[in-house]
Amino acid sequence: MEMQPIKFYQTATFTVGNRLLGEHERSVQANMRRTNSLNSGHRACQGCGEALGARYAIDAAMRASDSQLAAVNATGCLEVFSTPYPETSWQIPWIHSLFGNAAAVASGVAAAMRVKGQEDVRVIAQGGDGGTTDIGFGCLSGMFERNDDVLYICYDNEAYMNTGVQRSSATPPAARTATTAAVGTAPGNVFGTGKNVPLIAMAHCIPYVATASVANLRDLEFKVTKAMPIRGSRYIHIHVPCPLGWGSAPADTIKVARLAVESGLFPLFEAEHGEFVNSTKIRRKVPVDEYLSLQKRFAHLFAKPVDSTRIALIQAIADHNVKRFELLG
Amino acid sequence: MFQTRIHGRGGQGVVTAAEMLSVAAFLEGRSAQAFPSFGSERMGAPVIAFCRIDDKEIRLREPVLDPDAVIIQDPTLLHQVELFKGLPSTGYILINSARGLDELGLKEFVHRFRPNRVRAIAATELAMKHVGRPVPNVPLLAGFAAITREVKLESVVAAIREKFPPAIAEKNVAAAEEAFAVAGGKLEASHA
Amino acid sequence: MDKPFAITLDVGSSLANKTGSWRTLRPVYLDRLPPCNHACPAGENIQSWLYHAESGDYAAAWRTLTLDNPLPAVMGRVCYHPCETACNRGQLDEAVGINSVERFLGDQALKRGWKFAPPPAESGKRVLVVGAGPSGLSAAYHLRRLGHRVKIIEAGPLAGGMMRFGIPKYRLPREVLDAEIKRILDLGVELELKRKVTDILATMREGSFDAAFLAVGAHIAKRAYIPAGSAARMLDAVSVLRSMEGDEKPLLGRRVVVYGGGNTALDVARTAKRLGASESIIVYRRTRERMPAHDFEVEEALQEGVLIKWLSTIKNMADEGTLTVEKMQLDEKGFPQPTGEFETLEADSLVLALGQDVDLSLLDKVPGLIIEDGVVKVGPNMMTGYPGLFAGGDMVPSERTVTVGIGHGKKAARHIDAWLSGKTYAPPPKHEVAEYDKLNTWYYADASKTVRPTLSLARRTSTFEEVVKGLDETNALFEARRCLSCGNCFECDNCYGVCPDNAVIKLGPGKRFEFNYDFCKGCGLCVSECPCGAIKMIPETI
Amino acid sequence: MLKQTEGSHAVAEAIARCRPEVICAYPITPQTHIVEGLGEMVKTNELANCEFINVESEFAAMSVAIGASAAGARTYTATASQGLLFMAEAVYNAAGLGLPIVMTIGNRAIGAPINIWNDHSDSMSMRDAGWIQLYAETNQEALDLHIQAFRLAEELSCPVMVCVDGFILTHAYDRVDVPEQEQVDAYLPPFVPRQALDPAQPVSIGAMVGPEAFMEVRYLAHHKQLRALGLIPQLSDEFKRHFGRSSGGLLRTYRTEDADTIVVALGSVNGTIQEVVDEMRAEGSRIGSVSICSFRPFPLDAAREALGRAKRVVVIEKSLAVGLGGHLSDGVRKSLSGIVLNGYTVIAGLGGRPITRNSLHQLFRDAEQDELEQVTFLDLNADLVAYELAREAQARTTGPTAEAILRRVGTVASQIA
Repeated sequence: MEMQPIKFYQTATFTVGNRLLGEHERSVQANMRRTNSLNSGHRACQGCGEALGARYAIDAAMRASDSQLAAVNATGCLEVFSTPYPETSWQIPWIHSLFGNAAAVASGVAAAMRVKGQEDVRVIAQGGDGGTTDIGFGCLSGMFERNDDVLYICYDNEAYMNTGVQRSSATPPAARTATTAAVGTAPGNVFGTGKNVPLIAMAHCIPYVATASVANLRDLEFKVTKAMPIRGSRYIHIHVPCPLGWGSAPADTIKVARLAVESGLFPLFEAEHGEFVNSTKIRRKVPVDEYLSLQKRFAHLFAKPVDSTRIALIQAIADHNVKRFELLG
Repeated sequence: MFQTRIHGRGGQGVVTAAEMLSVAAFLEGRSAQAFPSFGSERMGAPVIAFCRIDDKEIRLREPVLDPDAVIIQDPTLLHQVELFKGLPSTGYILINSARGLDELGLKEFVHRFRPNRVRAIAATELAMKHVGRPVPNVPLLAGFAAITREVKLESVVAAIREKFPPAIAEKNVAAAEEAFAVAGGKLEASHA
Repeated sequence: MDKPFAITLDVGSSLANKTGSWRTLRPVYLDRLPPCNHACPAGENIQSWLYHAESGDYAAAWRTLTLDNPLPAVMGRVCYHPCETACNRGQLDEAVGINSVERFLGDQALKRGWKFAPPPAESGKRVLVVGAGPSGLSAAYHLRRLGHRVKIIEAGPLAGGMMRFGIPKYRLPREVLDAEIKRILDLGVELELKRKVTDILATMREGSFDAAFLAVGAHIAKRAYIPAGSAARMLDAVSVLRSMEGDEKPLLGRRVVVYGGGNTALDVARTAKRLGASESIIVYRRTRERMPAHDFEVEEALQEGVLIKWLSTIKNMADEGTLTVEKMQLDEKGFPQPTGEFETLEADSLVLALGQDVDLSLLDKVPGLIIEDGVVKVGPNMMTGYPGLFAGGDMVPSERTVTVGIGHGKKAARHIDAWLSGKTYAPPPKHEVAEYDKLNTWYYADASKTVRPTLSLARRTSTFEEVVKGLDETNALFEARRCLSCGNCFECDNCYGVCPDNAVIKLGPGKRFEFNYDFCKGCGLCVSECPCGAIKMIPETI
Repeated sequence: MLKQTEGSHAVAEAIARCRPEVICAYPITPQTHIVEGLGEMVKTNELANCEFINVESEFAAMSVAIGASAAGARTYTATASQGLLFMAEAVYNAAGLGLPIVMTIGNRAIGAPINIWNDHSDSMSMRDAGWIQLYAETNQEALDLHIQAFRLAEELSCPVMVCVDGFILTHAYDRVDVPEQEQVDAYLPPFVPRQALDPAQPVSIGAMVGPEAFMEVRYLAHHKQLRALGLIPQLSDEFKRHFGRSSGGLLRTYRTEDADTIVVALGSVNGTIQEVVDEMRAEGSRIGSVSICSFRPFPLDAAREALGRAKRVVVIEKSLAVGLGGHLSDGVRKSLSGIVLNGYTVIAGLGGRPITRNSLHQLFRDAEQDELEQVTFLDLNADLVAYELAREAQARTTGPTAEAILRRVGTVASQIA
């Protein structure tokens, strides 16, 4: 399956829809009859990236599976804001069990579907970065190792937002959270060795691994659509800004996500059976400052005197990504 | 109720012996209960297994404390574990050894038991000869049948055939039959 | 399904939770004025005709275009397109080639023989138009479409005014001009040629016209006193260019000097080249930066071998054709001051291109008019001091271009129409302009401007063939699609897609969108991500 | 069909006859033989149409079970000891979601010190998780209870734990009657889930519930167990009609009519107790015993009925409620509220310490003389404890007591009694 770039529609090449395109070429989100899997009335904050990412992904999955879908949700913002008794925002069969077991519960659902001869029903597990890269990691790895027939989607907002912005293993260097140094010579998260879960997923040699961003809908939908029919374990890691936790303007959610991609800090790539296959190229490369300076969690880097040393370190990370994932040209 | 205690080391088929004994008894329509004293079997560690045989349902769940028979699959245990604890003077003793009881230094000790109820059998050698592995449990079981008459040889043979795949089973049957004879078992008697 | 209490819920039930109450700001859709439309002297709704062109519906695009301007094929050639100067895309890569798409549409119309729709009803009113130049033709066209009987009286032998007698063939082929004029006349506009109106009020009485629009062109060349020998050959630009339309081509000789810095000067110099002059020199008293002529024309002229002497004035011309030229220098205010340095220049002829005046004699008997600097004062409704007498184009204070003329014609027509029925025409209020910072240009692919092919130099200096060629269908479409649709929704579905609360309702093709304020939390994502700036946030009134 | 076989294998065969659709397996002694047996049967297709999943932890085992059950599959798993504690969060969750999962507990002690032998500390730690807990007295009952457990779980939409004493039952070769498939099919209808993840009928399962409804949700969970009090005996009777033997039920009395002294216990120790009761009856004692099968829900009324007329009640506990005494005693005492009699709690058999006839015999004699403490530790090595307490008193060494004691015992655990 190849990503078909839309040619010759300058006015709207990168927009959600395009009146000049045929129905089949348009994004799911442009469709008047899209599922709205996560429908209105949920209690997500204004400009919530996760609410947006979840609808993007699940709507695409619904189209790809012809609405034969069941979803498992880890504890976290997404679960809390979508299903407070007595209301739920989900339009699909959905279950929440625990914080750390979404992958395993999904394995169980998939097994049940298989044994009941309902293999046409596709199973998705979803969780935040905490539920995926930290507490749910054991179950995730187990699911990968068994290559269970599940698409796991991680909505990465880079900290524990539901509990009030604490550090997770996905929190980037220098970012301030409630559990990282607030003051001192180097406030914010440490420049650790990092934990790149997409790469760890690749190490399991599962059929498909991809990263995506709410800033690039067509890319995101393409990857979900590509992943859905594949049998076995699949993993998609979606970057979803959190205005609350990042201290960015609600209206800037997509802009911030876009700058993460365009700066090289959040590379968009695909891997099959453990092998890197391609990356989504950066359209207009920007320095990391443009991304960082929009977020209060990095404000300390720009306070007088500007912490150019650590900004340079972050730029180096971006540049490394650009090389490693061939993000240019 | 007839209670047997089997002493040996992990890997010598101690637990299997108790189980086969219970199966043999079961095949004769009796109630039998076999169980190990110990779960995490490791090669070489001292292991004890028990078997109770009775004509009515066995409810008792305690380990065998006052055995009617003691089977010792590994004579090196003699000075480590209290092998004969609770064994009355009417009890049976079966020891796996090519050497005589005297050589084992049990001359004095076994005087208090009835001579025809104490035996040393070269079970390991018999196992090597017929099965090719140093697993003394089957020959000892046959020896047990011979001296105690608690179970018939053919029941032991049937239990062997239930427990092992045919090829190995037949080798064990051969070992059992020779051990039975060595132990002075009277086939016709057991057939009677 | 027998669901356990509370822990299992029916889907979609959160619709009961009206999150709209969280809102302090609300998004609203709006149309902003695209800079191109804002800058167009003819008041064209450029963005909206490009919208049709984008989808390949050229007929609709042409119809929208001609609601404002009846001469797209002409305009597509001679307009100096201020729209492209204003185009936001210029700040992204290059301005959209509006002018070339307009020309493409004009040519399509001619090729396919598209006609204007006849007026829905006749008003029974008669309006006189004096002058068949761009302004007059435009007024006549609009008045006719509004249902009035229109008669144009033109002094010249052919309709077109300056478009014919001022602009050389190589910029505007005559068959294009003729065809577009004919299409206007086909609407039922009456045209009388070779008649000079001397007394406008008398002419109106005779023809019992209810109103008149005066659009006499500036055909009288300005003279400057240059001492010259009796044999010296000195001509004016207007007559040179006019004579190009007749059979008698002007005799300019091998060495031609043109005096002046306007577009007319360039037209003459380039015409001289085509007539075979080996030297064609423009003498201008200021610098290139200060030259009133459009730079692209200067560029084309230089390419064709026209020479320009900057900072120079002509002092006199001797019989044998020797010109004395004084070097000038600019003072701090930018005015040229004599230096006292002189040089001479050999010329077979000197053509003066120092600007033109309008012949206002037809107004002599009209009371209540104010005339200053050779032009008539008009009100914001284009009416002169004399009721029912309207004027536009070169006759009124304003820049003198074809586009401005066409704009005047349209504007006057609307006011005349209102005046005729005793009303006053109030133009619709102008929307705020869609500045570049209102756009989110990330969504537009990079696509640089399509350059129109130009004629080879050799042919340009030897023939009067059109220098700049048009676009073909594919690249015209490409060019149209470079439009950013500034300030006007083009239904890209971004707002519909990026709303985390599904609070945008898509109404279907052509119907745009509306907000569902029951659920809109007012985050403003739709505003940030709208590529064309067609949404804004306004405070919620609590 | 009668067989002489291992308890674990008997249970595995019973499970197989129940046609489970998803089985989650993670090894931990002494439960391991059960899932090994099932894995074998799935491999040989003796157990068809079943997904056997080797998970990476007990937490995952219960989580996979939750997913499978929520998707409408009949689901089984087994664990013990540390494994049960590791899956604790998911154990509560399964009950909260009302998923009819059946799980075998091969009862085993909990560390530290790590100990693989039998007691009830593991299942007791989950007694309030919202699961039904049934304790098996024999291997035959262990086998039978699993068949009843699926019926019970699926009729109530409530998970059921069948507790089987580790080694004592799981590893014991006994005679058991393994029912035929047709018999089980006749007793246990196919699983019709109360709720399921189904695209044709989408619902959201596992909503967040606040103070406005949480109490009610919890009350309903309690109410469900009260209903089980009626259903358990009913299913036991029905079982008897189908299989010709009685198993399960809330509790069973043994020679309690006219008994002054009644011993109460859970699980396999009841067999030994009954032996002792017979001995003492023969010696003229008026003693009887009660074997509690259903610990959750706890049969307050049945217990009161069985014990109410005795002079004294001795509760044998295979788990220690540290700082209090025993868990079983709590229920027994509550059932006797208002009745004046002597109640004794006896902690016995922790970590596999054999509970012998002799010790019980002596214990019950002391009880008859009312010479027991409120809480007694059976066969506690008093010297050892005294020594260790003294040692601690003079040398405040930190670190685990276990090592210190083992040094003093100085012998391998295989040594008996």
